[in-house]
Amino acid sequence: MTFPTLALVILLPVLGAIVVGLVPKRRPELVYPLALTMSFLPLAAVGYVLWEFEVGEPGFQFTQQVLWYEPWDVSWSVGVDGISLLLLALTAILFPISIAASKSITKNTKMYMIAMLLLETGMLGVFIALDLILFFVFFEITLVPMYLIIGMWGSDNRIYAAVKFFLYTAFGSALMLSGIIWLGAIGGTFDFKQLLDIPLSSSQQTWLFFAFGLAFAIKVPIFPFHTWLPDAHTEAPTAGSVLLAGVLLKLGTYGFIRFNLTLFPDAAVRFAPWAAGLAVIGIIYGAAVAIVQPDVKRLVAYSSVSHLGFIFLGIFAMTSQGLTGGVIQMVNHGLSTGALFLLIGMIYERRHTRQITDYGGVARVMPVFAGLFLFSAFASAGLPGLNGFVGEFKILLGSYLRFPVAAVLAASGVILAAIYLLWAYERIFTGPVLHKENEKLLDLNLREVLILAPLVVLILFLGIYPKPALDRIEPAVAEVLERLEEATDYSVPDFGVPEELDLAQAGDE
Amino acid sequence: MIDLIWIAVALPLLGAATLLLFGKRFGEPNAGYFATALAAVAFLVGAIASIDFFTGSAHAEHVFLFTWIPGLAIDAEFLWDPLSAVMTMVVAGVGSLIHMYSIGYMHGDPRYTRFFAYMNLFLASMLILVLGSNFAVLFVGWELVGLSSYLLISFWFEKPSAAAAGKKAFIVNRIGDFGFIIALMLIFATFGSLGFEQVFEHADTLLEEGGTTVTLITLLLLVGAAGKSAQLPLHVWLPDAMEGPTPVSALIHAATMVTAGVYMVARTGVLFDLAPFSAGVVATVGALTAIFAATIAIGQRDIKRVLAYSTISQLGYMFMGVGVGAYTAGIFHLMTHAFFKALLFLGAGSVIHAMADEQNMDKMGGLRKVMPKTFATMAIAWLAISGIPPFAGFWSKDEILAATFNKGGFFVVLWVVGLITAGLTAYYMSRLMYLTFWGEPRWADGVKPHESPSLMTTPLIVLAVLSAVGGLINTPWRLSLEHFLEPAFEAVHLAHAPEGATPWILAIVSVLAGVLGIMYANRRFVSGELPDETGPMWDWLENGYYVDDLYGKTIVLPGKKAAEELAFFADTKGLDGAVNGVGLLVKQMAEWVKPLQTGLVRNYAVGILGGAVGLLLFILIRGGAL
Amino acid sequence: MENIAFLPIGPEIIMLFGAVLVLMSAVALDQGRRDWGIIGGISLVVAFLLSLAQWLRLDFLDSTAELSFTARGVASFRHPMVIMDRFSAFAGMLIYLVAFLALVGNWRLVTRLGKRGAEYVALVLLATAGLHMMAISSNLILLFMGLETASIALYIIAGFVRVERNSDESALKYFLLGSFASAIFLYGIALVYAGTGSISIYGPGGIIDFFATEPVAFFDVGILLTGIALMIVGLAFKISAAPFHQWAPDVYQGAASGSVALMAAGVKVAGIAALARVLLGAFPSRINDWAPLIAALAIISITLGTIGAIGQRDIKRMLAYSGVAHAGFMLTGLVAGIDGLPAVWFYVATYVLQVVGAFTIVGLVAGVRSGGSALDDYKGLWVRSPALAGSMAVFMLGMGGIPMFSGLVGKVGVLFSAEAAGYVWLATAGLVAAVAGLFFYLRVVVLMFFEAPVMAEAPGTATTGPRLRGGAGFVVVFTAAATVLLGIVPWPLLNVVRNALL
Amino acid sequence: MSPEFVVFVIFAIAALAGAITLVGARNPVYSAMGLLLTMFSMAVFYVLNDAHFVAAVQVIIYAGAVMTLFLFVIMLIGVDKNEDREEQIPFQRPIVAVLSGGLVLLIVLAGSQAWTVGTGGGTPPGTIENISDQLFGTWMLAFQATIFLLTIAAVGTLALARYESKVLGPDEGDVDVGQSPLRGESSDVEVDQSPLRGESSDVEVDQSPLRGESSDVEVDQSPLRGESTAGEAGGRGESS
Amino acid sequence: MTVTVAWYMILAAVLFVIGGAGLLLRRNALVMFMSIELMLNSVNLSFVAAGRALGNLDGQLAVLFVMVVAAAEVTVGLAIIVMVFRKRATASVDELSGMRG
Repeated sequence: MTFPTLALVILLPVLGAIVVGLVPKRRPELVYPLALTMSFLPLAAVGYVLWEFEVGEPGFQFTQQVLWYEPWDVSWSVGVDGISLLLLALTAILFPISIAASKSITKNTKMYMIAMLLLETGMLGVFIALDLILFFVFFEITLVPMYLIIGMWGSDNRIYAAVKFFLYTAFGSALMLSGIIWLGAIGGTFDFKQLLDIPLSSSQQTWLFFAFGLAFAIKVPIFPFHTWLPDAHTEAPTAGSVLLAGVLLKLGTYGFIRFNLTLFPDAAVRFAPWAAGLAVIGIIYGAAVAIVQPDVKRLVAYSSVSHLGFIFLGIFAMTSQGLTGGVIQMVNHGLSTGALFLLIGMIYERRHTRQITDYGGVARVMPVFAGLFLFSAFASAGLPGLNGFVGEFKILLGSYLRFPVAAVLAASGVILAAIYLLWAYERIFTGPVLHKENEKLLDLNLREVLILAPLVVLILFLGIYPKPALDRIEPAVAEVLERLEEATDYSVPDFGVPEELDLAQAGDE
Repeated sequence: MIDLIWIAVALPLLGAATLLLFGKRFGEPNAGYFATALAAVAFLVGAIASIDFFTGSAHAEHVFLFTWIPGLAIDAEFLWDPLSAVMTMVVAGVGSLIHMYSIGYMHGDPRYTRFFAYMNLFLASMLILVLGSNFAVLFVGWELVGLSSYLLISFWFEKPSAAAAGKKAFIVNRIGDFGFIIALMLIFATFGSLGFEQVFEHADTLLEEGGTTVTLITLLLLVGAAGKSAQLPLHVWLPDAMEGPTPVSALIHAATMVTAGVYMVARTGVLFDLAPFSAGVVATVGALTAIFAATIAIGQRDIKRVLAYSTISQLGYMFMGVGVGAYTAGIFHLMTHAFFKALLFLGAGSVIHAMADEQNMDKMGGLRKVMPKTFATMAIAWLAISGIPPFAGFWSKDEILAATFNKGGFFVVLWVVGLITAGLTAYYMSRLMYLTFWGEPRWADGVKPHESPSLMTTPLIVLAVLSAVGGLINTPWRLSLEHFLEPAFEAVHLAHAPEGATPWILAIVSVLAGVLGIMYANRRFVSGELPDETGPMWDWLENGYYVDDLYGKTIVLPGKKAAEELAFFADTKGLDGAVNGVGLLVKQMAEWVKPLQTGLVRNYAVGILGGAVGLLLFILIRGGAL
Repeated sequence: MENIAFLPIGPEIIMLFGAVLVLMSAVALDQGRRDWGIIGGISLVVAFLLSLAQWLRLDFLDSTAELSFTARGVASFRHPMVIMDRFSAFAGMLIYLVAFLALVGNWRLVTRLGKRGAEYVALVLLATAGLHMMAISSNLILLFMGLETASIALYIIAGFVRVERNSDESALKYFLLGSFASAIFLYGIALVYAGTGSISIYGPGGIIDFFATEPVAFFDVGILLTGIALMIVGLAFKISAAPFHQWAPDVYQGAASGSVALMAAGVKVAGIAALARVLLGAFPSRINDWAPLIAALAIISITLGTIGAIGQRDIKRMLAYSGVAHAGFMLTGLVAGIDGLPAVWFYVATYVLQVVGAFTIVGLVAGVRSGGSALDDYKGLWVRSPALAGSMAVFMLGMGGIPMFSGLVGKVGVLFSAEAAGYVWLATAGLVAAVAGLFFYLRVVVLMFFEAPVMAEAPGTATTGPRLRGGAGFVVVFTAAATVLLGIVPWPLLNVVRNALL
Repeated sequence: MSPEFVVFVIFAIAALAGAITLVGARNPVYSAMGLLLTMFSMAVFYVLNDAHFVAAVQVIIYAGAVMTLFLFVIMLIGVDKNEDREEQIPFQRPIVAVLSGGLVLLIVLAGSQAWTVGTGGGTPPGTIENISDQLFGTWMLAFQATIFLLTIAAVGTLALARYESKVLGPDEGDVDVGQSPLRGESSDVEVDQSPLRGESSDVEVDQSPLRGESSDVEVDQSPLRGESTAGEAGGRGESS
Repeated sequence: MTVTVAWYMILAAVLFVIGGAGLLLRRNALVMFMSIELMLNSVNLSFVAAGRALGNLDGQLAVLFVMVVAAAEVTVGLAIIVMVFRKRATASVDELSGMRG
């Protein structure tokens, strides 16, 4: 047996949680640095995985399978491919940042940090699980720490938000669990790779597609299921918002790619137009609603709905470009929205209000803050040169090949994104300083800048040189598409170009 | 050398980053010198790299940097051909001058270094735009200049109007980009690539001439170009953009960025060639914009707004030029316009600077003697823009008009429009000059105008020289520019000026229009008295035909209202209400169930007995025992 | 004597002796001494060990065939009375474990009862013996006697703390309804006897024999089905499955908090064991008749239990309703027949541990003797007593079916069985209801963790809540640890229950 | 018209009459009498079915002992008077009528084809010999199991009905029940520990992880202690 | 006309249901309890009758044990009723509805 690297990856946060838990009560000042240190361990492990990952190899790497319970054929089955690799890395990076940004948590710090580290385990686990039950366990376990984080350290309306978040997403998961069990009962195994070979009838695929799809759709969230998100994002403490937007939402989109497209290809192809329709509605709706939000955190939350709509569109375009764009956009959204939430958290710590009208002219007193906010906002709005563009561009170009109308409508999202972000920026940062309280706001200190620095660097890096990331995604995406082609009458959309001119295909080589 | 053209981009980029991160270390004048030096070096790099084109010994070359987006076959790659060479030199050259000018102009600004960082960023972005070898890189530059424009317009963000103007510029630009992106999607879907070379090479095989696809692509590109170049109906942002510092207006909103649309149409000439309808639309839009903006410029009181509408109007000329296929003429006018409009703006800036930030021409007058250098240089630009030979504007404008006339048919109408516009242009520019420099001083109290320092006047002089003689590079007798650009337009059917006597007649007519305009202005303003310019018509003109209000009332307000309805009714009440409603329903069900638990033993016993009867009934019926 | 194997009934013998010893020592010892408590505890431990010995002994027998108290080699004995198989051994272990935990966890109840504590302990021992009898009986009448033994003892326990306001109401309700249900159950036995000619499940001439030798269509099935249905009614009452559940909230609320654990947990184990013994042991061939019935009961239980729990303000009532829902889940596993049994066992085992732990905490927070436990008492428990609140959260989340707690594994198990048996609708509906159920489990968590504690008049007292120590501490920690451990590594127990078949 | 038929009809009517009396009589004493009548009729039926021993037991135990007990309690608690018969629970009677009718109907329909799988005949009469053969053979274990019931009955009756002026044990301080159970309970915690600790060593061992918790709480409770140690440390620093 | 097992069974069923109805209709705990006794008696009749038809003694043995159970139940049940009466001076179950909802 090879060294269980991935098991180590998800056990390290648990170890961290234990270590933090052992901090004696009379030394509370140790909790923060210790938790921060501990959160670097999984990052190091994920770094090792990144380093050792064979680029260009299709299929899963670092696989490991240990049979757990023979009658159900449940096993500890893990592995990473290009899709999960990047999300793994995103998660591992966002956690130290989030923990570092949690300095202002003074109540029950220890429990908070433990919850954070356990949350990390769950989130990392989702991306490596190759057994459906295992996946479900990780998928669902993330709810508990997040629930605690929102409910205990959130702002005024936190209980409502926490309960809503928990119940809403758990509702989706319940249907998925039923679907998983049914699938396991049909296939006689819960192992993902074996289930790929189980033929499912059309109606079975439909039901299972919806059972899984609803869970993921709520998690993403897709348009009509999004209402938990603004509440949860808004009420959560900064780190909670960062992780919600950065990672948690990606569990849904990841699930769509990993399971809905591959396990139920027939249904996926059949319902793809509907999914694209919902995605487009989500893009425009989320952006339109974001424009008029009076609460800046809510605004960013709704912008997530819009952005996730892009990702969703890319996924269900089922083209190489769209799917790749979707995956890279998951990472991008995590970085840019994460940065935005961090920034909002930083000013919230100073002013304890998120209402846009309570600000105005902040750029004069906090120039560094304003600059970083604008940077993140533009990254979020898909400015070329920053990361958001790469994904959005790929998604649009890729989805146009399959759903031209949807892609055209989705492109209007770029206008709306500029409107809500710049308008918010205008109202918060520009003009004269309207409120006395804002006169004396301190600009970001070194710690805060350092927290944001890795995000800024990554935003720039992925915007300018996304090739390393894309090179890792593409073989995995190609495999998904191959499976779709095999299982259905789906085919790669015709470019209308002669074979020898098919440059996009040639460019993949 | 050509392989190193990326240095021209990298230097200002580096400058921007350095100034942003370590600007404070530089201090006030040094940051300006640093940035100016970088811009100048970029210009030098571009100039040296284009030497081979002058000798005609070089071909277009691709400079591959790195693979940017695999899967879309998009590389970070530059294309060095005569067109990009011209653009690079214009951009970097004018840019360097304006950088230099700004050293003085921005003196004492608290965010001095930041200004130069943004300027350098703009320069780099613009160079990326003109150097890109594919649509994606072009789009990168396209968006980045938008960003720089945004940053610079709202540079004095404490002024709410400045902040709003920046936002407006970016958003309106984004509306154009929307069209651009869709065009890119279409191009990618058609060609499987976004590279200029691949697209243009296969355009005639993959696209049918005048077909829907190519027409659609080009029209969408036009939307993008209209956004960037402030053409109808997306022109509204440019007048507001005057909220930015004047060097910004000169560089971005006169000389370079706004011409990106023209550049783009010229660059994609192959496609427009295949879509005559779109080309016609481009020309029409250009002509309409030209006359539309020119009429508005007549009624403006703010010196910079006059110039802004003038810019829009001149951009209309360029569109007309590229629309009729006179790409060289378009680029030529782009170039001369860059010289004289930058000069006009810088001169206006000098005036504003001298007048203690007064921009209203009603409060000026009589500056001729106080600011001789400014007056002299601006006068050259005035003549240039009015189309008086031999100044630069005459040559380029005339070429466009001639090419339009030569196209015949419907385009003759456009020529007439262009001609009228030429007259109007001469009139409103003269009006500007008379109001500012002639007559009695109408200065506000305490204003003591003075000539600007030499750091500011030097660029004026350089530009004045260029405005005066710049037109000579492409005269009917010596078509240097056209030949220079020829390799870039190999695949395009270039429109040419007519042969024989016609061009002479056309030139005379257009000069006449200019002279008429100047003469009428002379009659109206030479007395030094302000003519009465009130009344509804003037209101309409001064407010730009109330287009902003129209947009506000028909798009912005209803849009906002709709968004509010969506957010606070559909979302909160509808969707979220449904979700909460389910929760409430469950809770309500609990309340409904509660009374069943009466606490009475006999009721519970009923439950047991009832359950038993129910189960019995169920099992017996299912078991077939009944 | 050589024909008599004592091992199968060993636990009962121990229980009886234990009860008698407790009573006698209570008389003999001085007032105030409670050494008989040790006797009670040791008896339960020994009984547990004997059940374990049964399990281990079965490994050495030639077959898993019944090893019964009277049947081997004695021709004149027509039916075996009890049967020793892994099923009964596992049930025994579980029942004695639960009883032990329930007793130790609420030891304060015993001490507070003073001299009557001995009677209480004796009754607990006897009730436990009755519960175990339900699991080991091969004879339906003996099963009935076991059920009555347990029930009658529990009626008394429900009313044991007479001064409490509602305890008499609790006892009387339990008694009347329980007797009613027992009568129905007994009628079911009578009809099954009439329908199969046998009153014993195993052995020559037993019910299994009847189905094996006679063609099933030989007689009209009506009376047999009626019998089965009525027996189901009786046992469904015991495990408080809807619509036979209405006693549970009232009885739990009125009974002393310290005594509810046994009522809620022990009876569920025994009830499910008896139900499995009857349905899977005696009527496996009639599964198509009774499985839909069980499925219907399951879905009604899950729905009504969940909805009922949502509206509660008293945690004991809430747990009672949640117990109804959990009974529904156990029944869900049962519809799959013998294939579902391991899952049901796992579910039962993990659930009862959670429930014992939860009620122990209820005893700590509300007082072991009290006849009520308002949810508001849990406000800010996290601040007052982190360990207690943490453990309670474990139980709540475990019951709610959150991963990493044993409840989810149990749910997956029973639903897997049900879906494999074709009851996809049942599993899906159950899961949706389970989410609604999360609502009230979460509410406890919300109260404990997110709400500020209710300040008492004296400022100092608000910060000190009930502490986890002593027997209650042991029980809570043990059950919480089991809940978490079995949630993370459920495989050992799963492998055990795989063998705990009939 | 066999004799059995005649007897059956007569006693069936008697049994039903007794049952109806039980349910319908306003006075509990009459109800008890009705039940008594039914029980005697049952004994007759047992005889008709060759269950002689059972019949005897029925008369002796049921009709004799149990019913006496019932009557005794009726008298004891003084409910031997007519009751108000008005039904308070809405729809109770129609519901009961429907359910009862339905249940009878279902059982009768279910059994209409065959009530048993046996064919009758060859029954060993339920004499004492036959019964005892069975009782102490096959059924011996069940017989022994009755000891549980009887013990419970004895203990339970004692526990429930014993009259005490002070119900709770001597160490119980509080009898105020309703007011604040929480505070009352927690104050008892200290008192109750000792017996438990002696109870079993397992418990003692497992307590240890908890002890850490409780000591933590104590530390938390007194911030002063932390301060004082800090002060000491500071003092030491100064002195050195 | 011979009396078959069916007669007894039907009679038992009717008595059982009457007993059940009594439980549901009467609110005197004692009478309710007597109704339960009636139900148990009717079950006993079923056992005996079925036993005769089946030709074995198991039914009768069952009856014996049911009697023991019933006796124990009576003892405890009456004790509970007495306890309730002592506390509330009533035996009406309708008045015992303090816990509900």
